[in-house]
Amino acid sequence: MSSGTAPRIATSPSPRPEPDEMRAMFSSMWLIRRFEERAAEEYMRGRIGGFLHLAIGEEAAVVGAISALRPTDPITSTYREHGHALARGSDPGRVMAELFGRSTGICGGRGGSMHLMDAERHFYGGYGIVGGSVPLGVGLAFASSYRGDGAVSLTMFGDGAANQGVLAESLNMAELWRLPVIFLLLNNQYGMGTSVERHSADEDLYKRAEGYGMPARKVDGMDVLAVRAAVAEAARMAREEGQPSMIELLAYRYRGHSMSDPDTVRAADEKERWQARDPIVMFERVLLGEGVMTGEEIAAERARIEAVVEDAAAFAEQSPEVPVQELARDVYANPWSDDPRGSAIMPPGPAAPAGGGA
Amino acid sequence: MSSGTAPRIATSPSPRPEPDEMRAMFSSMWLIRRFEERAAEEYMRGRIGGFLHLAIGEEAAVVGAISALRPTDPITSTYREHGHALARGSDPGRVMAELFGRSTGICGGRGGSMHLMDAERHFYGGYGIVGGSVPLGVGLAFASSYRGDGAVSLTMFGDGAANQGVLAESLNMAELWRLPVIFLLLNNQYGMGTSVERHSADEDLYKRAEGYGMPARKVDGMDVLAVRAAVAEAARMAREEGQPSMIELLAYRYRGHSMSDPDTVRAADEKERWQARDPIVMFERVLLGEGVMTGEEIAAERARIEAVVEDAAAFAEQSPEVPVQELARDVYANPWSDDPRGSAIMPPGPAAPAGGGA
Amino acid sequence: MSTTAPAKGQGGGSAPPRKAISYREALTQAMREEMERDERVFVMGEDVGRFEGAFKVTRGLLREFGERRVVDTPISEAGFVGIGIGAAMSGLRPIVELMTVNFSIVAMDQIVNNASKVRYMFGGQVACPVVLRMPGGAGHQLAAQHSHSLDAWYAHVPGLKVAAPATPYDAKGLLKTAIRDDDPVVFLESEGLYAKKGPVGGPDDLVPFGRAAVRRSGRDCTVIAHSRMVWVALAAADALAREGVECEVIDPRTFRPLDLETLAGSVRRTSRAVIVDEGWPECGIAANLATHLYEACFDWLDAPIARVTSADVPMPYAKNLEQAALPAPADVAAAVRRVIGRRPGGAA
Amino acid sequence: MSTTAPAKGQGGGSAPPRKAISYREALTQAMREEMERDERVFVMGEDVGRFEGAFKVTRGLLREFGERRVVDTPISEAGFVGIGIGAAMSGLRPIVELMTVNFSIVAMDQIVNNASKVRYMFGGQVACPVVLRMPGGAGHQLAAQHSHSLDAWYAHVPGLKVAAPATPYDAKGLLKTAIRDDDPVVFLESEGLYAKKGPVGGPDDLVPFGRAAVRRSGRDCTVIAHSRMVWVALAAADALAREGVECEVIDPRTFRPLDLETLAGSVRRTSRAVIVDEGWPECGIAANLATHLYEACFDWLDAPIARVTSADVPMPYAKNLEQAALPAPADVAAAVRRVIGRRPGGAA
Ligand SMILES: Cc1ncc(C[n+]2csc(CCOP(=O)(O)OP(=O)(O)O)c2C)c(N)n1
Ligand SMILES: Cc1ncc(C[n+]2csc(CCOP(=O)(O)OP(=O)(O)O)c2C)c(N)n1
Ligand SMILES: [Mg+2]
Ligand SMILES: [Mg+2]
Repeated sequence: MSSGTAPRIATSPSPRPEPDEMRAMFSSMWLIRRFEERAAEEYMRGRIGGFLHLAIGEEAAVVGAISALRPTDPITSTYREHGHALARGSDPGRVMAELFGRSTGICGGRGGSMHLMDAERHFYGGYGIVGGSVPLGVGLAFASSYRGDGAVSLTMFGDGAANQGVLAESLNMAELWRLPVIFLLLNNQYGMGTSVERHSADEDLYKRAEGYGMPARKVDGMDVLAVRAAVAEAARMAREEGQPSMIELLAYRYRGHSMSDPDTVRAADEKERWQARDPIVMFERVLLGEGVMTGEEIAAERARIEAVVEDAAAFAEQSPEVPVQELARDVYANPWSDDPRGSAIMPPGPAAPAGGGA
Repeated sequence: MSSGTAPRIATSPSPRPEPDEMRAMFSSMWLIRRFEERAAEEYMRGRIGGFLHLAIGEEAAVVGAISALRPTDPITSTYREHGHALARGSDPGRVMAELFGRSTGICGGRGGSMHLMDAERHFYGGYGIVGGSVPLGVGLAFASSYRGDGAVSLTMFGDGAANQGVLAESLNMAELWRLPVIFLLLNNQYGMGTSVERHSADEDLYKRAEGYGMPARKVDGMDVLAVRAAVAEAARMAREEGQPSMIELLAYRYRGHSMSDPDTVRAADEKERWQARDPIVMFERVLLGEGVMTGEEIAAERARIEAVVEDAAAFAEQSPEVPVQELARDVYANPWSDDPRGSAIMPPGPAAPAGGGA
Repeated sequence: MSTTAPAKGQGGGSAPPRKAISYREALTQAMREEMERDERVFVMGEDVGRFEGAFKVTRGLLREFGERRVVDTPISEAGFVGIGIGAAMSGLRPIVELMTVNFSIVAMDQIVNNASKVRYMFGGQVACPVVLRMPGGAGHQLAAQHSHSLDAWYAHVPGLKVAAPATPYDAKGLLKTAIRDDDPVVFLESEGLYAKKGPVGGPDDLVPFGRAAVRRSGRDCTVIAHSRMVWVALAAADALAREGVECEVIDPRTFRPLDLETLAGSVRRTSRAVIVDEGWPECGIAANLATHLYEACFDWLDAPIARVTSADVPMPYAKNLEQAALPAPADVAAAVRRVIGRRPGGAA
Repeated sequence: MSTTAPAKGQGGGSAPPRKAISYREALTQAMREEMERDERVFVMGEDVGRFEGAFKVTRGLLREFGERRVVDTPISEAGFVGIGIGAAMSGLRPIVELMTVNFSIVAMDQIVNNASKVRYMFGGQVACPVVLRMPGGAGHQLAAQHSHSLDAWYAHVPGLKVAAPATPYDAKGLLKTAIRDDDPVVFLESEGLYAKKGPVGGPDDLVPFGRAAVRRSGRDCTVIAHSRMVWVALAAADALAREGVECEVIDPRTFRPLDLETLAGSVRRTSRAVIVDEGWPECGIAANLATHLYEACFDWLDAPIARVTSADVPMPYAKNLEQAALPAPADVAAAVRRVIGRRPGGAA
């Protein structure tokens, strides 16, 4: 098991972000952690349905990566994406309301935990089919390159997703066409109950990108500054040279695959070993050590975030349900049918408009 | 274009096959060449329908690979597979009859040029969906390993097929489970009208296997002895060590993608350069040079094969059409319906047998 | 007739009544028995081994049969379905678990272009006895990408057999039939039924393909439903019985082959039919069965056949929307009342 | 009414008659005009550039628009369809050519799980204006893996629009509508129609979605057919006209949305219907349209609706088998005679 030995990781010299940025990164990590812990509670209370996949333990990966981008750089993610939306600045209340399935939810209650999107913030969504969102991320890069808008696309996926063929296809086209995209492989060492060495012939997953001539490396996913530096460099290459790349972040999720997984497959000592390198604790030590934040400032920030999460839950709880008459809203841009359950049948009458193209 | 420069090829010391074997290889190559030329004529005459994909120019790849295997080692292939069946010993008359769509055809006229199969000879078929047969070849290896029958599976596909995601998935599982399979990538430098450097980010396609920790190499696909030696070594590794591998054969098809492709994309001088290294001519030189065959023997063998091909065409031409009443035969093992057009509807009466399991 | 009584036509019948087990355990039992019976049978899929399946249907199998016969795969559905097909062509009898029907879509090419066609296109030279197990359906707020019922897609394709059990008895008996079958079988389980309990047959009680089960007898209206919808239909039938309306509830159980005769025979008696299907309405199972019944019972029908299906929308997450999108007993009851020309609550 | 006259309801009509061009060229023209009109429109697919398309539908586009807007892809359908979807979500208007409908199966997850759902599951925040062009159908001895008509599969899925032109006029007009549409459109072309010639509209003659075309008027029987089957139906109608039987031939043109009213209106007049569909019979287009018509015309129908579909088999290679498997004019004529209660050759 790769987690037993010291991970073979290429760490690059990490230029320190500005103190302001470091404080913002800390807030973001802490918000994600507390938001997800609260979501878990709400799930147990039955206020959240469906699957709930927590990324607790992976905050450095998420925040390190997203803080290295411009706010207009598009992101695609997976079903384990609460943190992505929050790191991108989505309103915690609207995210929580989405988990509650309320009309104020960020997707109007239609998506739930697995399908958050914040188009305004160029967060292009969470997706439930493993690997299925990777080519969308490449498509966003294609569009940026087509328009020449200078954006870099970040597409995030797991170690398990690395075994979906569509990733291989995406790597090849991204490199062939030199699209501005970063393939961010979050290797938390398990796809559900299957560890990397039981699902992948070579545990160094980043090597798969090298087969397409694409630069790739492995980075400590528990170290937010290392992640940020790696992604910043990848973004620079993509933006300036049109050079895509893959970054494999080695990390660990503390909880089972989803709330319904009792997590019996993983050994207790393995978990402990990784929790000993908790990304938030490690980053706090850096902040304190470098004098970026004092103990009091950290405590105050934690308290502030506590209130943010509390407010988010209250907002979600008090939000109205989605009106059932809106069941068929947004299936199509210009629906032709008044049937509240949707319908393929075009009603008699004059022809519908052709759509809003140009 | 990779064909302009000398291909970067790892050639291994090729232990010479026995003279008998070399003569058989020559016969096989010549049979394939002449069979396909004849098929092209019959296609122009309208006796063969559908698509007809010729592998003229690729005889060394086909014969070198298949002659290195045991007759019980299973093979899967593509729609460009006439030569595979012939190299495995399928009856040329029945292969030609299949192309003619006759009832004596090797698949009873149901498959045609793209779907030859000879189960008795462990030739598991030609398939029309690019890349789609690769996991079947891995499945045959899985079954061999499950049974412990010592067979090695050869699965053949093109450079274009290397871009289907299912190949990546297959490589990973084959290496992860150490299945006795050889991935034979016949790089004829084009997928239809698209050259390798326009469809693949890295022209050394074999490197993709290395991303999964699988041994892989590139071999001169115009040199039948080099191909045979490489495949023999791959078969040995697979059989003795359960080590799968990939071999990329660099070759060239002389004709357009199929009979309906006027082949206007490729430059004339490129074709000439490759035809100057014709695999049959080169092998003849070896045979003559090493005294394995005399000029007269070669001429006699060519004449014999001429007659074989003539007989095959005559057999096909004289064979009866497939009876139309048999349209729905072989959709299911134990059809429940007498409807000559097939039917999902179970007729009333006692329940059908459960099938022939054990 | 009570809705929990064992259905007619479920095969076997000689065995003494057994204790009720879950649909999930019934499936496990079928696999265990067939693996014991036939060395060629093995199970492969994502997390079927150590994790014992996302829905725990393969519980205990790894312990009993070892890693050779219980194979954990990477998340590579196209690849391992293809491997299963190849292994089947080579003479093994793979049971491939797709974690859900939603993920079978990435393996669709393998299923449709290879599994369903190899026997035919190679002129009968090769068999493909693979079972593709996949749970589907909605109801747990899993939203648009995780809530498919693709029964109609699979039923569309000649060369496949398609089974969809509604009870533990059928789950076991149909799966055993599927495993012994020489053709590729798409075996559609229902996520919503895994915990459902009921009696099951013994090791030799197979449920044949192509034989519908009459789940409830009645003279007023035929209600056709499969998989989880059988229980929705039965709940509606119970409610209607209190109004004096007696429904005959019939479960086709398999779509390839399809026991049209049992369905049509009932409709000829009742002159009225409602079809309940968890899938989408266009080109769905309900439209297909309706067409067959119109053709077979044209002169018998007193009213158009009513279809109760999911809404024509991707499945939403919010619980109230999801419930509104799915067929419920009240929808079925309303449809029955409509076709028999009664108003809600009208006297018998 | 002659079978080659421009159909009713094909939109436009103000432009002077133009010279006949092929269905293939009509498609090329639509793409060229829309690419000129809207910088966001681009074409991608296998061999669409230098090779000008496997069926030469993109002829000349690379020369005119360059590599930025005419993009040759590797043989990676799942990948490049996904890229097209992502680009559409980002505001571009990709026309993705799948070389044939058969290869769309490897991209099915992208089409069904992403294209059809992103607008809905993200609460309307994003559009997905991608056109997925794909020729399908059989008739050229391409055997089991290369002969699919998957119209029913696509029509099953809410969130997609589905168009299937039968004439050069519609090929051009519907494709232009598809390109300007804000939703994902599965655009089903027919390999067998590429060479078919006919008049086409001008740059502003769009054919709206959800409006059927009456291809031929008649009082005795309604024959519904789309894509290549329109011509099979018209041939049958011509033959029947010589017997004094006048068929009304109607082409739905799109399945999402579906102009049921025009179909049902005709059936209410003729009281009889035949549906012709090149796809398989179970859960197919014919079964779906039949069910809609039974529901809409229950009291009008004098006979069960006849369905003429492909045989329930994977497509065979041999020419005689393939022809036997496909709907032919004689099959349609026989079905019409059956539903109007006539015997072959019977007097008017
Ligand atoms: C194509 C597909 N197959 C299977 C699943 C079920 N599934 C959901 S998450 C998951 C594990 C994914 O592992 P990984 O990519 O490592 O991401 P992680 O959950 O560790 O974040 C599986 C198998 C799915 N959603 N999609
Ligand atoms: C999935 C899929 N996409 C597209 C096609 C159409 N097609 C048939 S052959 C071919 C080119 C394949 O190239 P390659 O793999 O190099 O094999 P070659 O024809 O050179 O032998 C294409 C695109 C197909 N059959 N299957
Ligand atoms: Mg993981
Ligand atoms: Mg090639």
